[in-house]
Amino acid sequence: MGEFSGFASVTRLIKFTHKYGAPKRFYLLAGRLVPWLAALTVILMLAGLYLGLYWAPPDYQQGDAYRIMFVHVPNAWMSMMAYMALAIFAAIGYIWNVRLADMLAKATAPLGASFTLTALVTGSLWGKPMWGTWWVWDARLTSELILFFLYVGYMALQASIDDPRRAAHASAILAIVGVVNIPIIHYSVYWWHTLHQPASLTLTNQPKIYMTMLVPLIVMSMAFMFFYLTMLLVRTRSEILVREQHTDWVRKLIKAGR
Amino acid sequence: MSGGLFYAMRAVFMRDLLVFWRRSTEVMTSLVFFVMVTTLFPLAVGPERHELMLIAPGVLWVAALLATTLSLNHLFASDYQDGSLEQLLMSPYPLSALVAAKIAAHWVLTGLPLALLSPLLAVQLALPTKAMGTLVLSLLLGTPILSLIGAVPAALTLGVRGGGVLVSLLVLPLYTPVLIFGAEAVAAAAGQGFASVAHLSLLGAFLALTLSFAPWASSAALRVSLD
Amino acid sequence: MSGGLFYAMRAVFMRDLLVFWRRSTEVMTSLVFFVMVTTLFPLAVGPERHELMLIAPGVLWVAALLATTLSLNHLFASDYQDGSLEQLLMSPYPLSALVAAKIAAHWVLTGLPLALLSPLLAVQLALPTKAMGTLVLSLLLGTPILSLIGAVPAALTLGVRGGGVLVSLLVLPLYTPVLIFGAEAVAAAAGQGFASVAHLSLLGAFLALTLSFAPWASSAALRVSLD
Amino acid sequence: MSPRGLFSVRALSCARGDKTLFAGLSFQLNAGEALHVRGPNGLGKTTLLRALCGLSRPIRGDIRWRGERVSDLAEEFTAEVAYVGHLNGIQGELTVLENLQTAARVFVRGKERMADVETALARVGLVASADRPARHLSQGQKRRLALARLLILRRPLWILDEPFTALDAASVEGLSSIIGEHMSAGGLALIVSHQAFDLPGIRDFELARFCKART
Amino acid sequence: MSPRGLFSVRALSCARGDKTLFAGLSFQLNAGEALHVRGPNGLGKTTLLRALCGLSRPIRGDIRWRGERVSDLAEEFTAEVAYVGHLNGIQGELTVLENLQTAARVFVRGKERMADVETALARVGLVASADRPARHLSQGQKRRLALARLLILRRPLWILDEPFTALDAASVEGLSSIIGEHMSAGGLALIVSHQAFDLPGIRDFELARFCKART
Ligand code: HEM
Ligand SMILES: Nc1ncnc2c1ncn2[C@@H]1O[C@H](COP(=O)(O)OP(=O)(O)OP(=O)(O)O)[C@@H](O)[C@H]1O
Ligand SMILES: Nc1ncnc2c1ncn2[C@@H]1O[C@H](COP(=O)(O)OP(=O)(O)OP(=O)(O)O)[C@@H](O)[C@H]1O
Ligand SMILES: [Mg+2]
Ligand SMILES: [Mg+2]
Repeated sequence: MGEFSGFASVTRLIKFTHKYGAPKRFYLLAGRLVPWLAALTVILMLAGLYLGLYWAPPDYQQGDAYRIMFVHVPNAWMSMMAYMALAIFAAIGYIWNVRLADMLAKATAPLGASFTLTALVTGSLWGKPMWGTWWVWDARLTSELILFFLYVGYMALQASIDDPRRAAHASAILAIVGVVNIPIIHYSVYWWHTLHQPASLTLTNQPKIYMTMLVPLIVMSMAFMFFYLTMLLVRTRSEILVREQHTDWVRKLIKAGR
Repeated sequence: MSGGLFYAMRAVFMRDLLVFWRRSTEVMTSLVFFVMVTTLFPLAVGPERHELMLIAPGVLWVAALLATTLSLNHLFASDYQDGSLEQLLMSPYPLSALVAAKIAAHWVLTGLPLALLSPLLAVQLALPTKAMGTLVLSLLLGTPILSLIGAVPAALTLGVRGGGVLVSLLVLPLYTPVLIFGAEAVAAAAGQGFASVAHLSLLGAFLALTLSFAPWASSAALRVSLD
Repeated sequence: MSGGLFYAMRAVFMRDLLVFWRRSTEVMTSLVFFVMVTTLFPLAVGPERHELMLIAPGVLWVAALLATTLSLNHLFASDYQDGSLEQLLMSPYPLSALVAAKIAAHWVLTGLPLALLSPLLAVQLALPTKAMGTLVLSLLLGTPILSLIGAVPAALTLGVRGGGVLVSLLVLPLYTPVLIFGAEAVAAAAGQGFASVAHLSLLGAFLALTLSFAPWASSAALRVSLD
Repeated sequence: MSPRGLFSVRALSCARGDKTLFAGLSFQLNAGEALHVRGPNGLGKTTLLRALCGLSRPIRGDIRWRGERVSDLAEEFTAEVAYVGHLNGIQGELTVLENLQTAARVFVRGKERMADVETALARVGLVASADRPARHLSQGQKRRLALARLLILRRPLWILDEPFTALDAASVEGLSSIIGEHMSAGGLALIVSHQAFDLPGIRDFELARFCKART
Repeated sequence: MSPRGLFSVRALSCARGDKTLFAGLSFQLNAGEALHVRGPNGLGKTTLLRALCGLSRPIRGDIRWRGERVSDLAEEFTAEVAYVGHLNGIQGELTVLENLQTAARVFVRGKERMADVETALARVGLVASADRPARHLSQGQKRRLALARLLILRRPLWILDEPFTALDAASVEGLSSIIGEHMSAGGLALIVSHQAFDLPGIRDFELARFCKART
């Protein structure tokens, strides 16, 4: 009962934000935000790179190889956060039939996928000097790979349905089911083979991170976070234009030549 | 009333059994596919018993998983094409219940026989006898999960051309835990590790979970695909 | 006249490419399936590099084979359902030629990309780098055979409900030789055996053979299943 | 139970893809009434019917059954509707008889009415082929089988999309009289058909009135 | 080239499953003539048409085109026939235009006639939807697309199975006049239809005369 009224109030909230988060409104608002976010991203990125590549000293055992961490780790983190965002957007879009949320979800998917891919690539680039091989079936690596497949599946489904609403709802269901499974997948992979001999190599035995590594890492993470936000808004805006192309406010916009 | 529901579920269940049975090949083929994959491996990998034994649990489970994945297309597809699915949506009973019945029928015709046949193939792959029990048990617990989870992508890809392959793309990541737990359980029982009980109980828990959400999710998916 | 034939063949070829392309996922998915099967194995067999290396050639080839088998359903099935196959039979040109064009399109969209992607997965399976060349070559020779041979059962099982699985059932025995030659070639190159040239040339010969009879056989099969 | 059903639609609008097909569509249907929905190809008739029986979600508008919102009634409503679309919804593997029996079991609530199956078969003239697999039926026979379901379901509201397709002259007659009986028993019917058929007391309903842009 | 085609069928009998549908069926068709094949559902009309255009093999009987056995002519004959069956033979993924272009390339021998595609589209009133994927078409629009093929193929012998299904009144008119022109250009046509349509100079052909047992 209590939770039901909770649901009801959530519904009320969503409907409210929905009314004010109407595509047109969002489009204009986002249009104003994008430049600032973009600027912030660039600044953080440059700062992070400076700190990471010059300010931070070489590692006593890895030399400079470790610096790829400043790209790898933030991307790895973002890959997971992006999926949560994707699932939340999708759920809102499906349950409360909010079109804006659908678009946000659709816009998130490729971003998350690229974060994941970057984490995979940089990771294996790092793996070569560290472990002498591109790939090992370590738990973390494996779960990241599967996460990538989930993203690909989501996008494939989106792409293969052309009625936008149906595409949104179908892929939303997939994303939600995926969320139910992600923790299970995650832990299954972590328990995997741990009952007997430990997986050949793990990431856990690293030198504890020093300040000189931590600071650039945090800055870079912020940078990628803002990169995500920027791209999210940009992609959503274009998606809005595509979906609303027949509405007259978009027509006006196009006539205005912007 | 709920008696009526049960009655309808049974009707759907029986109907699917009958239909699949008439598609005489249907039942057998998914099985035969299982058999073939497991037989292809010795051919491809080479006959060294030791190697085989190492990979036996894995091969058996992957084969089971692929066989189920393939058969998923037949869960809803033909009903969708001939329009009987759109009729099912018009039934006076909660769709998820009827879908559950369909899934049950699917499992009885694919997962179950597969689990029962597995020991024969295990012998081919030189799996130690002591692991047989665990193999069958793990498949009995695991294959229903495969059918349940698989129902969701199967429903989502209806009417989507090229759905056949798309299903496998969507479903295989979700299958990972089942694969890992299952194969691990068998491997453990085969004496490459500790007790397999842990893995089996994990499978059981997972089955309970999927039982609770899969029918609901796939009926929602059906409504979307038929919109 | 024969110019007209070539023209028609090109038209069929382009049309299929276009259709499959429009089913945007179609191309990718068969690939991703390949990727995932190769991923499933380490999950099931366990991460030990040594074990993996031993089974790598077998796994890669079995995966390629299964990916092709899956995609076979799409070779004729949808054309059959919507009646455009019926129309193709009414074209003024020899059916086998047009079918050959369809098969070519199928290969370009499934086998080819699969062969080109394979090295990436080989890395995952710890296949020695020196074997990469042979792997790609063997797949380039082998996958067209798979598409060609596969076309026959794909045509035969049209209209047979539950054909999807039946196809794989019929086709896998025919695939065995390809599988063995291919896997052996790679294994040999990986240094566990003799020179891989022998196997590759066998594959080549086999390809020539199938090229000569498969289109004819599958067009005959089409006529039968449309009667 | 003779349905005292009252079916009312107000300000309904539907879209396919990104195009709005019709908007502000309204009508009322009382017990024993029927509408013949008309309009050229591609106007949105099928879309309308699917929206009315809850198979697809309209953009806006409210559809009421016995005064209550259909969306609130959910299964309560579907239990009152019988829909025959472009597709026949026949299981080719099952025999004609089995097809109808399954329908009776799955779709008829409470104690089933197997008796109806026999009568329905007789009514659509498929008794002779009762035990043949449905996929061996001819186009028109398939259609008849699909229509036989109407007699079994005993639903007050019939929604029929091109029911006369592939039917021979005699069957067209037969079907119209079946619908007629349904109406005089207080049933409601919405029929889309390009083909002419005579059914006393059916109202024409031009969909075109509610579409601005034509495809 | 105006076809002086003479199409003659003698002592034809066909079966489905194990049941003989009709036997000893014979007729002749000369340039500019058309037959309206009639008969109740399940009599064997579709079977007959499929046999005539070589899609299924009859039990016995000989079918001659310009005096030569069809079986001997093989592709020579199929190059003269245009068949539109219960199925539309449309590629849902391709746009309406692409569907027709492919048809032109694959089915029209020698130098193609892309010009026809435009006119055909206009003729069946699908110009507006030329660039939409065919699977988005409504039932009737799909049927029209299937029929547009007739205008592109330019084959002397038309074999049409229920061509009027799902067509609205206007399109039915249109199609009948198209067939009329085909005939006056010396073309032949075999039409199965339960639906009435007026086409001057078409002969009725009661299939029932050649069937002993009725289904
Ligand atoms: C393809 C190879 C790799 C993949 C897919 C991968 C994946 C990941 C993922 C998913 C995370 C986030 C973990 C979490 O926050 O829960 C992560 C973090 C991290 N990875 Fe990798 N990794 C790879 C290779 C490497 C290598 C070779 C190293 C260096 C030895 C490395 C060092 C780290 C570090 C230091 C972190 C942050 C520590 C933490 O978050 O706990 N990774 N990686
Ligand atoms: N999936 C789809 N996506 C986009 N548009 C569609 C889709 N399905 C149908 N349409 C369009 O919606 C319109 C209405 O289709 P609908 O099937 O309702 O027409 P209809 O009135 O039933 O026509 P007919 O009399 O031929 O059956 C058509 O113009 C069609 O092109
Ligand atoms: N595959 C089959 N096996 C056995 N019998 C069949 C098969 N297909 C059709 N029949 C039977 O053959 C008879 C003729 O079928 P056909 O489709 O030619 O009838 P039709 O005259 O076209 O009927 P309609 O007017 O309904 O299209 C029917 O009685 C049908 O039941
Ligand atoms: Mg319609
Ligand atoms: Mg017919």
